[in-house]
Amino acid sequence: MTTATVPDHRGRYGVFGGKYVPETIMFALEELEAAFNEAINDKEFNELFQKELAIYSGRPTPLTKAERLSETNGGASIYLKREDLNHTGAHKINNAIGQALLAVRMGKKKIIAETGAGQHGVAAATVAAKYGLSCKVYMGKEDIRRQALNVFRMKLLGAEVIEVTSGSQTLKDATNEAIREWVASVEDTFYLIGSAVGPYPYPKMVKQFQQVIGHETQSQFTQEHGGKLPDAVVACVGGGSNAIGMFAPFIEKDVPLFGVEAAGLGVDTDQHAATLSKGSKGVIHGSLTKLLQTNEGQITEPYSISAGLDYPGIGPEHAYLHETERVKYEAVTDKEALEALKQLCVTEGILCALESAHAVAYSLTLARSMNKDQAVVVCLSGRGDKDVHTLMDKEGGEYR
Amino acid sequence: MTTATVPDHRGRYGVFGGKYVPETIMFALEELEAAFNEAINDKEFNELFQKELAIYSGRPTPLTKAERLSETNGGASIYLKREDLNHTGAHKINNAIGQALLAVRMGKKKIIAETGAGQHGVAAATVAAKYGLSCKVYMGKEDIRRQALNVFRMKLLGAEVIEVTSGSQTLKDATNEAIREWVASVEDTFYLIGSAVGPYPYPKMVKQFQQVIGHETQSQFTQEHGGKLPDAVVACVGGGSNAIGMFAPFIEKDVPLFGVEAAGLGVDTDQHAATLSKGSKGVIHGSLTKLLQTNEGQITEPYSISAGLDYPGIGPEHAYLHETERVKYEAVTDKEALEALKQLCVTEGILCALESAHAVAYSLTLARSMNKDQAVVVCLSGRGDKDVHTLMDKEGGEYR
Amino acid sequence: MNKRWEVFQNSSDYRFVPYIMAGDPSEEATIELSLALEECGAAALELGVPYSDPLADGPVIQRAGMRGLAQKVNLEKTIELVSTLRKRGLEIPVIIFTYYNLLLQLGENRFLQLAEENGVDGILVPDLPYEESGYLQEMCSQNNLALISLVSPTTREEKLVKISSEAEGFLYCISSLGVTGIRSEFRDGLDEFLRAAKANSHVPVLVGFGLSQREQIHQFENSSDGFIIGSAIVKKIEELEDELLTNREEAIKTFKAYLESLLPVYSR
Amino acid sequence: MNKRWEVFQNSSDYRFVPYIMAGDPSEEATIELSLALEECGAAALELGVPYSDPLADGPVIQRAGMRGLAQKVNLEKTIELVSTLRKRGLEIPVIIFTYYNLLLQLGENRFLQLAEENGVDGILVPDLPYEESGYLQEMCSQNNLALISLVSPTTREEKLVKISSEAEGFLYCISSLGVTGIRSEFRDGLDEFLRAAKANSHVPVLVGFGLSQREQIHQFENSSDGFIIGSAIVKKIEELEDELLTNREEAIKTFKAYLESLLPVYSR
Ligand SMILES: Cc1ncc(COP(=O)(O)O)c(C=O)c1O
Ligand SMILES: Cc1ncc(COP(=O)(O)O)c(C=O)c1O
Repeated sequence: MTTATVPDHRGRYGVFGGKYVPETIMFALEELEAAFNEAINDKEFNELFQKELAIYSGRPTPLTKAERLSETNGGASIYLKREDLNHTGAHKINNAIGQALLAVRMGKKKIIAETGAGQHGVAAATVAAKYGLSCKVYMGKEDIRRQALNVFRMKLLGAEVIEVTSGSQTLKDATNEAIREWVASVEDTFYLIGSAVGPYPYPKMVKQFQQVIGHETQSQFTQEHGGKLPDAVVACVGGGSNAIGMFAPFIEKDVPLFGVEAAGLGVDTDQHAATLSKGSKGVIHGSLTKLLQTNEGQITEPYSISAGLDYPGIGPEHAYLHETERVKYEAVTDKEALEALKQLCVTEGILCALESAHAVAYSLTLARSMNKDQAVVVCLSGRGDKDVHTLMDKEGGEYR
Repeated sequence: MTTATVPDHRGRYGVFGGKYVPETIMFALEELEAAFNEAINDKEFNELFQKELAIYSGRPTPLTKAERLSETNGGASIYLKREDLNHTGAHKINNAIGQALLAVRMGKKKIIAETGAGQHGVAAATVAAKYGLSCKVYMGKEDIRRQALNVFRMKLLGAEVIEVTSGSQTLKDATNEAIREWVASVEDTFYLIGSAVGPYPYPKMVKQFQQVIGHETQSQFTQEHGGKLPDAVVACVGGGSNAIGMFAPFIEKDVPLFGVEAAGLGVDTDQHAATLSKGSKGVIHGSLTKLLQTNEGQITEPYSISAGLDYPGIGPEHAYLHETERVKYEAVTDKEALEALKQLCVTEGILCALESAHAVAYSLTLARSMNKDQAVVVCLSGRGDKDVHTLMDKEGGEYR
Repeated sequence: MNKRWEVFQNSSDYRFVPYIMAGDPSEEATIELSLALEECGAAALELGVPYSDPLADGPVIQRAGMRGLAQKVNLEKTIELVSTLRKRGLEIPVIIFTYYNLLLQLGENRFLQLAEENGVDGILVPDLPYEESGYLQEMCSQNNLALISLVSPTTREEKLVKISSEAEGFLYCISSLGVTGIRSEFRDGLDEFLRAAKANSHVPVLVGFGLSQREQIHQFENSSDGFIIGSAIVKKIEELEDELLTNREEAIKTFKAYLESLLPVYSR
Repeated sequence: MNKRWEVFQNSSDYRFVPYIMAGDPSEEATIELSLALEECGAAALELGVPYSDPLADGPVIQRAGMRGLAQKVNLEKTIELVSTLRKRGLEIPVIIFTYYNLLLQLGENRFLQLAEENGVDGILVPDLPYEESGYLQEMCSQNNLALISLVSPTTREEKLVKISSEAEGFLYCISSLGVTGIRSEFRDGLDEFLRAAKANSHVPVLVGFGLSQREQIHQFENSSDGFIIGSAIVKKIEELEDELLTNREEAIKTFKAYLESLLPVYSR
């Protein structure tokens, strides 16, 4: 297929990617790239990473056949890759462990991170505690208000949570602010980005640390199916880290891949986060990609019920996979995601993250269009405990 | 050692245990005992149970060496058995899966369960959803108020949560009420008890389904240490299920075992849940054991910051292990548990359940009294996400 | 067997055995209510002991227990109340209905001693099934106290035969699954179960749990030797709570009128 | 190279280059402020374009951007503003300071065309580092527009030499790590870095980021050819916001007085 040669030496996925950052941090990206390349070619580093994933985060995560969900829904069998069972409750920790180990290897003592809903912030604070690093997490004032529990968790873990009052006071502004801080403290600070976004080498690095999802899935699935690959693989796409990690081993293979964006109130409204479906080419947070913006180039505030998909950009490799049509990107509304979340609850006893529910929702549609002897694998990127408040607000009286 | 012969054929652990229940449900206990004995001697059932633990709950859970915690604290190395990484966030699911599979095997279509903080309620609702059973969870009115999030989770999972307004409206009353309901619907209903308590065969059954904790620990530890066993094993004790599961393979071996009860505000106040340290022999929920009561035999309301340890009784096998002095039972206060929880957070990036924090707290004391080349294993029975509200309330302004 | 049990067992009446809670709503009320019940035809009396965790009881008796607890009535006081009842002329057998934990804390020996001293005739422990009752059974036999056995429609045949044939005082047949309380329907196959119990029992076979109306009582009169009414009576006492505390004479009159409306003529 | 750049580069003054935000607090104010800056000795002008996500800017310029956005000023309007400035007599080079995304959306070709039509002399894209600037660099060269390059104390030696020697218009030396803003201290080793830049540059070497006081400016006068002041001036404009909208003449007077207090005598 088409992706064997991306990213190129300039960090480009086709036209996408690159390093659109102030000159001040260019040296840090180079330093990072060098350290990263060295690390992933070092057997010891890889073994350490794998060991930490196993004994700290509990990997491998299982691949659970959703028997009752599949039956209820009809069509293909649905398998769930259980990233929700990771330590801290989502795939985010894979990447956080990888980057933190790299930071330690580079001799950095401080990490900074951005967070929206707080999931990556918690993951970053977690690895900072574990590896004895100081940690500052940038978070929009508005998100701090909405996610008080995660803010408290980060503080418990010893992180400093820095309120961002610029712009729309949400994730994109927190990211801007984290980059600003990085520019100011670049000499001794490691910026731990939480998704497959940002300037090169971040998208590549995050993919590297998340591809364990796909590799485990492949070996678990083929083992159960006598070497056969799944008939479709589905993942939700915020910045794109769980999806790219899940897709990684399948991109070069003949497996249909589906990325699911948040359609919010509908892609035809202005309340959505469907970056690929509705966005256009542009630069955000150091990378040329697709994003939601006005036609003048002002970045617009996305909307989704799920805080982790509520990002106006997307990782550059996804923009590339979209353009080359290797991956199909679909959009799922709040309502469809909520329905899927509830159906998964009552048929499988699994309360998934609202982000993941988008992938589940699309997998139901997909499975219905497929045969009984086929199989769809969905990346269940996280657990839904963090979303119970949101669900309670949504459901209002119904559940109370 | 001393326990090879317990329980006897009447379900006795020394004098403890037995079946102190209304005649109406005696036949159900017999039916259950027969089905249980048949099941655990059936290879297929055991394989199914092991498979579900693996592919649904994500077992084996890792044994994480707490390097920075051990270093900070001094003395022996501390290892954490990561039950917090189970599906739904605690060891409770092991037992819930086991009992639900048994219910299915017995052809029961309905399960009932009691819950305090809601952890077992969520586990029961989870397995009910997964195996297509209806589920009623009995919960004290007071606990429903305190644990609104878990109540909502149970409802999302399709369970009916029944408010118990009798007595002190907490766990013990919810248990009374569940038993009453069981008496009324005994012919088609399976009572899924959440801890190693209740009439025989429950204590034995819960131990059977929880002993995976200890067996995994033993094999993980010995593998890492060339066959050597740990120098001490520590677990918190509410009803006693995680502890008995953890202790199971070590009871017959020369390994010091420590059960940790909740001392609440102090064992010398009247605000604690230190059943073994301060209780006396009596019958509660169908079993002769130790419990907190007035000298006339009225059961008293226990207190602990951790809802899962806040139970006036304890499993009969623990009463026996206490009496025979095979296990040492210690009590840890709210304050000590909170301190340990925070220390674990900042040194290891792990937010554990308040229940588990009691075990961690005692393991710190223990480790300090031991040598650097020794090792203490602690059962980290659950994760602390559920406790963030409690912690926020406790810490007040400090973290906000 | 003592004299009071002899009278009870030799009676040819369809026996009425009421249950009330000691101390509900006061000790004095309990005395008057007990005497009223005897007057209205009670063949024996079950006297409940207030308990924090009455897991065999429904809401009505749970509330009665709370009221008894508020009066600080415990097992010892309940037993002593029997002595007062005797002094006040009560002649029917009195059975102490207590959860096992209360008995354990008082101590079985002490209980037996107190029971003897105070004129108690039997004991019923709802959470002490046949399997666990061996020791207490023996102690009771030695002390001439009837340990009342219960059988339920879910009791296995073989066990039913055993319990029935060993029963003392009377055999308590649980007429419906569930806890104590008022019910409007009973299980099918109940008659059969009662007949099997009767066939094996040397003592009167009484049916209980959920009876609240005269028609329900009639239902069992061919298959049993009597009936037990708890919740319905306790509920009436609850209704009369205030009056029982302030104007007891009037309250007792109302109570008796209620009993007359409830009970079949032959058992008065 | 155009005439305006020639004058700029041939000047022997220690060059003062101010940064202001287009449309802050109004387009008319921007014009008057620009003219005032020229009058007070500005050797060139950086005109910022309001942007939703200015990740190289500190809070002061972020707020200015919000004000500009509120005025619906965009890249195209900013360029057109230069034409007005020219008509009103502004003679110094004007550099459009824009984030890359705005340029991308307008289109590089369209930008170049508009720049030419409206008398723009240069462009500075803070998030387009040397490595990504090849195409734009070439287009600018072909269109006689200076793409202003930045170097930072963290720029590698080799790259510093390359950028310095290729620089057009002027070379922007970042005097401190971090985003734009007002600072009270600068890094050690800054002089050395500036001297290395100067040694390789064919165009004036200016120092910027964080300057806000006359003493700070003096600090660099031996090692550079001029200085850039942004946040300090923008902050003054923020203070004068209301007056600039209601009593512009007075506001401009105050602004000039501020500039005189700020600037060294030789650059006025
Ligand atoms: C559970 C979960 N899934 C998915 C996402 C989306 O991120 P990404 O697209 O990088 O996987 C998030 C982000 O917070 C998340 O928390
Ligand atoms: C996390 C956790 N640990 C421990 C306990 C105590 O129960 P047990 O003693 O049965 O393990 C509970 C009970 O809810 C719990 O949730």
